[in-house]
Amino acid sequence: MSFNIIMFYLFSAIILVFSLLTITSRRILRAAVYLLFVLIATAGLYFLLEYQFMAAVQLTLYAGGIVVLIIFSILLTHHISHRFKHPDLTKMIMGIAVAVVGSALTIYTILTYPFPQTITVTELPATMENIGMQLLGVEKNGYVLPFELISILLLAAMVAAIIVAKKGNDKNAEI
Amino acid sequence: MNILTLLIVVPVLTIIGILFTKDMKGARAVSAFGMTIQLIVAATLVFMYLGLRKAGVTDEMVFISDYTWFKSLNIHYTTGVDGIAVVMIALTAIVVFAGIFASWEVEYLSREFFISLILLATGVFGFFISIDLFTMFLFYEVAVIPMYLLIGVWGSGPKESSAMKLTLMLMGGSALLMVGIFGIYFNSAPNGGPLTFNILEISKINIPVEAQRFFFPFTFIGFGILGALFPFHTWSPDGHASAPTAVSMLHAGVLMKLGGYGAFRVAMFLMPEAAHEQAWIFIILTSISVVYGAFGAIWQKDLKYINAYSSVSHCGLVLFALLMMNETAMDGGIIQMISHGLMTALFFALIGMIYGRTHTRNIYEMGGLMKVIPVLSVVYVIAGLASLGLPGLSGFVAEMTVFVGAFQHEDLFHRIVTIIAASSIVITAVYILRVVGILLFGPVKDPHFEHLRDATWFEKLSMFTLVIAIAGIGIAPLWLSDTILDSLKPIVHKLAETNVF
Amino acid sequence: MIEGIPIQHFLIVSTIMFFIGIAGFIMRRNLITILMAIELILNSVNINFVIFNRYLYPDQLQGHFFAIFVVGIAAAEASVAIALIINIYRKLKNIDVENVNELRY
Amino acid sequence: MYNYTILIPLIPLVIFLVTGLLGMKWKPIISGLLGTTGLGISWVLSVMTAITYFFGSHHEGAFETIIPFEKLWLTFSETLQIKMGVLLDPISVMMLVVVTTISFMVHIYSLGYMHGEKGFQRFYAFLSLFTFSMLGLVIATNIFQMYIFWELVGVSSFLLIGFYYQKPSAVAASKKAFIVTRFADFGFLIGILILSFITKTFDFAKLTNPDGAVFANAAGMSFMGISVMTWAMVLVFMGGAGKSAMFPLHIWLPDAMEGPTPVSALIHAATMVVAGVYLVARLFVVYHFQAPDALEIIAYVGGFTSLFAAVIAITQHDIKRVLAFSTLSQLGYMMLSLGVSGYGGEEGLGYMASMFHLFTHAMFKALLFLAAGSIIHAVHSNYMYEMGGLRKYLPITHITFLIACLTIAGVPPLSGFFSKDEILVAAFNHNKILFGVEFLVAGLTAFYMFRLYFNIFWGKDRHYHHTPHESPLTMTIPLMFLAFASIFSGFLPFHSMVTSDKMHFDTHLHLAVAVPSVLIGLIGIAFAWLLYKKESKVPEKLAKQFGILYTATYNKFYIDEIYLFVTKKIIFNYISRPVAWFDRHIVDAFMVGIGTVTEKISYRIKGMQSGQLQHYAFMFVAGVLILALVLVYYI
Repeated sequence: MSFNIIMFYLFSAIILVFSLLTITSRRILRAAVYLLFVLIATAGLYFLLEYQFMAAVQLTLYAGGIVVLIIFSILLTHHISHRFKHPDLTKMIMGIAVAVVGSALTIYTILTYPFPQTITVTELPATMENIGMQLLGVEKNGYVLPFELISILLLAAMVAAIIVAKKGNDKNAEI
Repeated sequence: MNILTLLIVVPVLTIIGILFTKDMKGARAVSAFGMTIQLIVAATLVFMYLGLRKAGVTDEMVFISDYTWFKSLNIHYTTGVDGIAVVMIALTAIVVFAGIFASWEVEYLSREFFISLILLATGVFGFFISIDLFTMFLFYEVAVIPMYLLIGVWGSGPKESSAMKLTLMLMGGSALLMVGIFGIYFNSAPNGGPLTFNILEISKINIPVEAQRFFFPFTFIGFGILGALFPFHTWSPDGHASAPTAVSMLHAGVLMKLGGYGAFRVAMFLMPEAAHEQAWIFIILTSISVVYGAFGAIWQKDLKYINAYSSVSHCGLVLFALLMMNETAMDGGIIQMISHGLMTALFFALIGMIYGRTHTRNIYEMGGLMKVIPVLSVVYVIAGLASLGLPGLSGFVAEMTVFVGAFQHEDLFHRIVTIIAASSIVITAVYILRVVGILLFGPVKDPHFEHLRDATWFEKLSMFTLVIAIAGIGIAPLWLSDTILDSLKPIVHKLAETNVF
Repeated sequence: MIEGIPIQHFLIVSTIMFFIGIAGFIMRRNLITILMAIELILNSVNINFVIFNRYLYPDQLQGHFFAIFVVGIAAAEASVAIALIINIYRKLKNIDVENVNELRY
Repeated sequence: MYNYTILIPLIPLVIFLVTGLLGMKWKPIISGLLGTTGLGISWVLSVMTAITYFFGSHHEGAFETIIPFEKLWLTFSETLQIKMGVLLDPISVMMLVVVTTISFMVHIYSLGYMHGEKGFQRFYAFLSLFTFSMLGLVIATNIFQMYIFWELVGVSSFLLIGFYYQKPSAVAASKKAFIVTRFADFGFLIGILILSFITKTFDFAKLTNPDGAVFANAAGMSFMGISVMTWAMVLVFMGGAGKSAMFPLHIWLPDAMEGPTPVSALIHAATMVVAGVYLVARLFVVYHFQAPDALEIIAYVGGFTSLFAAVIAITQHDIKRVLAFSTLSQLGYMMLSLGVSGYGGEEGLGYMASMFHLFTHAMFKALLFLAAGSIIHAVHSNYMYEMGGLRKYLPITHITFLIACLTIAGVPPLSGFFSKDEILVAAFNHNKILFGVEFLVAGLTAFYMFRLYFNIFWGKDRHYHHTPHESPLTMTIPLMFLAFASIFSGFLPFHSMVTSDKMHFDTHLHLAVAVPSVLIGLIGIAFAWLLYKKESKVPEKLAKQFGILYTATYNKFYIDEIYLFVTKKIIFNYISRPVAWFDRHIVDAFMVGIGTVTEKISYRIKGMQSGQLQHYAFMFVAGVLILALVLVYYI
């Protein structure tokens, strides 16, 4: 059993356990931290798959950016010591039922689907050069257009977030 | 410009003219002027048509014009008329003309009223001149939609709910109809080639029988709802009871005829095999309509309800006759449409006038009106006599043609239902005379009625136009019947050659 | 590609993660927890993108790029969502999803 | 040469239109005079026609059927067409004379009788309308034309009965008359339809051809075990029975007396009510050759009606009602006579007798009614117990009334004797039971007529509001003319004019029948004389003796009540009301229900749009899963 395999199962276990903890924890700050673990473990998986760039993005953006954002918002809206009530029974049943049925169905499908055993194409390593050429390329396999779109989306999201989150202006306040 | 297109242009111009008026007086003057022109155009059309036929033109449709207005789906604005459409147009022009004068004193939002009324009439004219199914359907909707406003805004009693009921039921009919029309369209080229909405072209090919079986009921019931086919007639009593005078006139007089006209022009003409196969179901339904409507009318207290049920009975006879599918009976059915159109319009006009004076439509609250408003009463009696089929008035000609025609059918079933339907002439007499007896004869019940004003000039104009038309058909029915028979030949021929029974 | 680990195992992990996210979304009341559930879902989808790329189409980097885009979109989504949550908090003084039901009927 | 005959109906039509449209603007009397003059012209033309037809250009053999005028009115199909035309044959020419004569007399009479009434113009307009319709009916060339005018006489009768439209009883009577006859006409119509289905023609010329070629189709056709021709002809007779008020469709006629008396004389005694008889006579060939069973039915219906009506007539007090029942009885005679008739020569005696009686009856019954009108005019009452001793005040009326009574009682040599005698002979030859009935009715007739006569003109002098005085000349001249006609019309040679095969045949007095029938008439008169000449208690005692029977008879055997029960209770309450209810609460409720259910459902399911984000999410994911199951695994 190689190290890689052990690592994979370790990361998988972390992902699954902390995912569960994320949605079951009654203390929200802890939930956020569990989420962080999940995301880091995912990044670990990416490392195992030799997608270092992807893993780095995962770590910086997700684990670094988003989780921090979430923690900020938690701090803005909650007391640290706040504990949630138990969720509704009906909702719990609904959620668990959907999750169980859905995962059963999907896993059954995955297990019965005949994935190809051997892939005979030449591998394209996810080096920074390749990524850079393709992400900003305009020829075949070039992704500059989605890249630009995403940038516009991010801009729009930023503007929207500011507008939504800032306090109503004076005129509205009077009303 | 094609004379048929003129029939649409004149009302549209009238509507535009009304937009420039300021008050009731202007609006009604413009409407009256426009509809007089329309009447003249319609009369010209009748004479031109008769002239063409006399000159030996044997085309199925004349005055054909054709503009493509939606090329990719092959939708055309195609106009053309045969004798049946011509007489229906003449009927419409007369009823609309009378309707304008019957609503001479609508004060509330009168401009809008006249605009809606004439818009409705435009739809009806458009329907009759179209031979493209899509355009026909379009005009049908143009005719039905203003009805909602006319009843909902200018009606009386529970007007909103009546308007809603009427419009929803008719829209339900439209929905069925649309299925039917598209069914025809998509089967209009069974051997390949472009699909078409043109009735004449479709009539030349045979729609596959399976498609006919499926789409015939949709189309027939779709039109049947408008033609007050039992059990889809219940919009009629409520709708008529709430509608203002002119709207009742137009609706019962003309709009319900779209149902009968469409039922045979579209449903039966284009899908003859299915018509033969399924006729018996509808014959049973229509004979129920005929008798049931008449019995229903006996018990009513409200003048408009009586008339609405009577319309159910008479319109049932129209569909009944058409379903008999022989020349004479169909001829009778069409004469019945015209006759019923005229006399029911007259009835509703009179009811409106009487209501305007007595402020009640309950027959038990009135009585002895013959003494106080003799002109209205005499015309009411004439309308009643026409309705119960007195010779010399139009109802007789229509009913007799229907019964004689239907009874010539080889099948015993058809003859027996004819007898059942014919029994309505007795029941009709009962309810008409009951109303006449209670309403017009006897002593004057309410002292307030002693000083009612008799008919004014515009009311007289409205009534006498209709009375003259009714008596004209009743006394000299030959030209009308011949015109219709002439145009029925190709239809009956097509129906006969596909009769597999 | 990890020798000895078949694609199915990855997929099963991501599936379970996905449905845990779904369950969290449906069960939890707090909007921020819901947001975190969404992050879980997105993350599991990301794994799928990468896995398919790596195992089935290693000659290209499509899955890789899409995973990157998803991360970008997730960031945008999170920022807008948090802005909304803060706004809701100002209005309602709490962030229970059950109270956000103005758009009903 | 008979082209002018078209004017006979057209003149009244024109007068109707002119008076109806413009009459209100004139002085009333102008309408009256116009109508009378017009009818006078029509009368002269009719008499001219009759004289030329029967006596001009004398010919051997059968009278021809002449159609001087015919115009297409409406086309049903190639073979079925309605034509409007004039058909002259012996019965139609005879009827022309009858109708115009009576109508003319009534026109003159009404000038006096209706003088000063409100609606004088209307009255004359309706009279003209009626005359036009009746003439159109008489000269019809085809059965459909007959039906058309049949309906028109129905409606003019309706209008005239309801002339006093503010009187509820008159309105009710007119309604009843119209609806009952309408019901009968429904049968007539079906009969016509069956005939047209079999023969593909409406023309009398083809229908009444004795060779019966057009009925070839009918052979072997039957419905419910009865041959289709019998059905057709019975149904046609139903129409005739309605107009001629045969039992059980007779109920409208007594009530129809609510109309002005001249109208009763014209329509409900002399002309319209014989239309049924005329119809049967017109189609006699068809009846005789194609549907002898139907003819049998006619005979029995006629016989029963005559007896039934005569019995009721004995007990009535309203003089017009007595006359109405008498009319019923006499119409029964005519129907019976047709029913027992054969075809051709001596065999066709019943046919001839029926037409003969129709003619004489028209004269004397019109006379009776007009005289009754004169009496009512003088006394202002319809009831005979409010009359008595009037012979002093109304000499002309008295004499003419007496003549009419003697005529109807069959006293020789007045006209009634001849015609009734022929009928009795025909019945005697054919059916002894019916003969017995008729013989009895002859006695009853004499009795109730003289009961009437003695009650009115003899007996105690009543106290009148003002002294009765003889009517003006406009009223008495028609009386005298009709009395004259009643006396002498019996000598007309009907056996060589109006016969079943249009051929002359010889008749002679059958003393074996004539003598007893005269005797029973005289016995009836004698009884009446005994009972009613002087005021006496005997009639009341007799009435008491008969008890229930008398009450039942007085109430016309409760036929009216039965009808009322059927119409009011059954049709109104048990058919119409449920239908109206059904329509409101089932059919309409179903249609409204579709709307209501839609609304209810949407009200219920709008809860699903709860605003709860997590519910939506659940639905969404569950939906995706279900779709996945369905689409991927075809569950």
